[in-house]
Amino acid sequence: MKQAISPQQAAEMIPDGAVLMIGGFMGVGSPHRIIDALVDAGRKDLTVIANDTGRPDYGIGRLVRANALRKVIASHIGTNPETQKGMIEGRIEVDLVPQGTLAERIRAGGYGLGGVLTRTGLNTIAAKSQRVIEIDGEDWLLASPLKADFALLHADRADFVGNLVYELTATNFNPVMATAGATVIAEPREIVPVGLISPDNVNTPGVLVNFLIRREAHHVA
Amino acid sequence: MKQAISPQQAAEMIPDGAVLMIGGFMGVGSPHRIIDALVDAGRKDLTVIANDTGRPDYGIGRLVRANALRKVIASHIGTNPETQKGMIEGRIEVDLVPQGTLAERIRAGGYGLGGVLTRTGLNTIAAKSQRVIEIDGEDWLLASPLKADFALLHADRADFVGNLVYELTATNFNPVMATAGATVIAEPREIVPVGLISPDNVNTPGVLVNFLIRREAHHVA
Amino acid sequence: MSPEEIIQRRVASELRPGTLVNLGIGLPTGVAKFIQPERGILFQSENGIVGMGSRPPEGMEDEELTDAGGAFITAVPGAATVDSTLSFGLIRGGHLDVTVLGGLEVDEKGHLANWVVPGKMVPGMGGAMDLVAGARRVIIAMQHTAKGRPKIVPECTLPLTANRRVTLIVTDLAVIEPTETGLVLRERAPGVAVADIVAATSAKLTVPDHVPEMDLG
Amino acid sequence: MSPEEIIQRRVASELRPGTLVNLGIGLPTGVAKFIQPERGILFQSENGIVGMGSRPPEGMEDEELTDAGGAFITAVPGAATVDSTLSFGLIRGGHLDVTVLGGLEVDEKGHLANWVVPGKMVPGMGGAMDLVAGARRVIIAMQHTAKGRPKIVPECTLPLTANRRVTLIVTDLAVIEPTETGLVLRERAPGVAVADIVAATSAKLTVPDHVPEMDLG
Repeated sequence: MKQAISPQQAAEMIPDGAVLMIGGFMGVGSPHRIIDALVDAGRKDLTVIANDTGRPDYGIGRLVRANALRKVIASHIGTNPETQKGMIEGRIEVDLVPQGTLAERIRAGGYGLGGVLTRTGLNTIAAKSQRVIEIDGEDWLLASPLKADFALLHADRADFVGNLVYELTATNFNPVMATAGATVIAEPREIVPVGLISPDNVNTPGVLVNFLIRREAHHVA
Repeated sequence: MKQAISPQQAAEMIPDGAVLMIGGFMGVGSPHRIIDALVDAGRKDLTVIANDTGRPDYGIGRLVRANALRKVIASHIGTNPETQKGMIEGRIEVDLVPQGTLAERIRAGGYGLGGVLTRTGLNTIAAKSQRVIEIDGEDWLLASPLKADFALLHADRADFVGNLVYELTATNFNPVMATAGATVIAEPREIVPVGLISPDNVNTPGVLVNFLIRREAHHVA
Repeated sequence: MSPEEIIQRRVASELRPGTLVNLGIGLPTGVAKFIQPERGILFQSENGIVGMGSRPPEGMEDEELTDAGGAFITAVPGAATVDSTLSFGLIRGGHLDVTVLGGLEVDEKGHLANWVVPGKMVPGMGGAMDLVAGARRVIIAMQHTAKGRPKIVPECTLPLTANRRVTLIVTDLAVIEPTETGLVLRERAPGVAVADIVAATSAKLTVPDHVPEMDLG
Repeated sequence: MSPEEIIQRRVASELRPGTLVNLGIGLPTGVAKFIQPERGILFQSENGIVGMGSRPPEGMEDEELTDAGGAFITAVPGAATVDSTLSFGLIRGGHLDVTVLGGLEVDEKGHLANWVVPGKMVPGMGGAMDLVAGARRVIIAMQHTAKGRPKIVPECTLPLTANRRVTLIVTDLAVIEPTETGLVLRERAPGVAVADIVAATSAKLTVPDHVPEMDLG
């Protein structure tokens, strides 16, 4: 059984300088309540691995505006001019990675693989400093695995074993990040008693999840 | 929309000598009707990529007994003495691959990756003839991607777009093989009209599937 | 007909029934308007859906159903949710029939630059590099010129998106096919003369004897 | 108490509450009998389930719910279906807390051989190589000898399953811990003398001053 904790308790676990994976695609499927708690706690020097940095003041953009980030590994920052500004001013180090390669690098970290061999980015400036491996006469880029101290996820539904179910395009990077964080914290829309989710409907088995964020109190029986 | 064909029509598509991926784990989640049709059609010299070769006369074991196989790439043949016998007598070439590496090699084939970098099997006889790549001072085995002419799958449910839903431990290798066959033929227990499967419940999107096996006729309206 | 509509209609006619297509943000997205549902084309949005439908009626949006640009979408019957790894597995594994992308430059080798203007605009490549490297066919849908300057150039000055030759370039003036021996002018927009196309193109163009007008349906 | 039960009970007491455990086919499978449900241990079967339960009552089997040996199982509340890639992602990515496997030989380096007897028995490694290479803790559960011959040997004569040192060896006679400096005798089975263990072991054993009896619960 997993502890259901508050977003504030989650933020307290996460120290300045931590490496975070944060699920979501332009804020869709991001753990917004944990993000807010990190901002409120005044966290600094975080490294964030995510698809993008949301929009100004939305999703991961809230961490950008709060000056909480030292480094970003993402596929796209174009929807958040504040990240671009931080990069140009040298406040935020930005490492841009093709989206599919980013997903595979996270998976390699979570699945115990030594790296990703991909054609994406080959012979482009995005491949600079990356090793090229020749296999049967063909060149492949070797991209390194990514891991994080914490993976912060959104989910549609969870049970108290920690099983997670995602919905529609809010799924995106959440399931793969669940495999690659040393500590995995999920923020589901609702948490149901154990046994209510069919084994076939579980997207992320609870063994990968360490903590659930309890939902906001609406109803006390 | 996908054609629903008979197992016989599927077998007719598959020539002698073809490379097949066949889903299932000791016959659980294997496309038994397609297998029977291949046996009935007298196919020869097939290469089968699968977790195992079932039991004698069950699952892929039926193809073994029918002398339909020239080569097997599998993680385990211990439950089928006839495969072992064929190997010892030199009738069947057997390539044994660790189960997790087998799954990843199929995925690499289906996902357009150049290979799999794994520690499994390192410094064992299973690694002989495999290249070792050193990354940051650590050794990794490089295992090559696997692809097939046909992937033959079992599914619990399909719709006529070809979307597949699997059930419980009959899932196993079926979803990953769906990505790695040039032609993908699925044998679902039932086919439902389009729109009846929620997008979130689809395990294999229909774009990966070329043909569905129509169910046996029980009821004509 | 607007330049955008010319491009979108012509691209739409390239798409074959029953295929899987990914439309880039912006001009390419508008191609969907010109596709009849009965053609059974499925649109992928790389953030996680196969079978993307058009914008929902007001008040019927779902905040967990959006496209790669963050806009609200619907799901067609038979749609499937995919996570980021499978979404890019479809793209990188050769399962995506066509990607339609905008371009900043395309050159005589058919190489595309569309993701960065160093020192000016560094949005990141998003899924563009995977799409160009992985899709079976890559169609570039763009204005023929930008502020009067040719975008089809001898050699890209901007960083490449991939070292792969794209399949087709569709502009408001022309359809151009990159081949092993260079760029071939295949069609011209209605009322546009071959000389105008050549003048608006700084790359070398092979011009066949007959260059038909686009069929815009 | 049978030799098997001694081994299974002792292994059971190694498993910590709330962990994910994979039990190999055969003797290791029987460990589950000695685990109280309230300890919240989840069993994985690598063919595709986390949260495997015991054999169903007769007539309540499901042909699509089996373990890696093909036997019918149930799913505990909170179980999850996983496909082969995720199942081995759990194993290879360090998410599996413990694997319990049988052994043919274990040597002074703690190396395990358990998948092949060349020329005699070539069943294939199945998931064994992944389990030994990937699990956080590898516990070998086996008879101390086979037909009177020691299975804990100076150096494996059979092909290795992995080049990794296993965590613990539990037999019907002893608990032995492979360490950087060799095999250390940690416990002895009830009523078994240290000298008997040493005699039944061809590998060098470090024997501490005090070797307690196993606590079999």
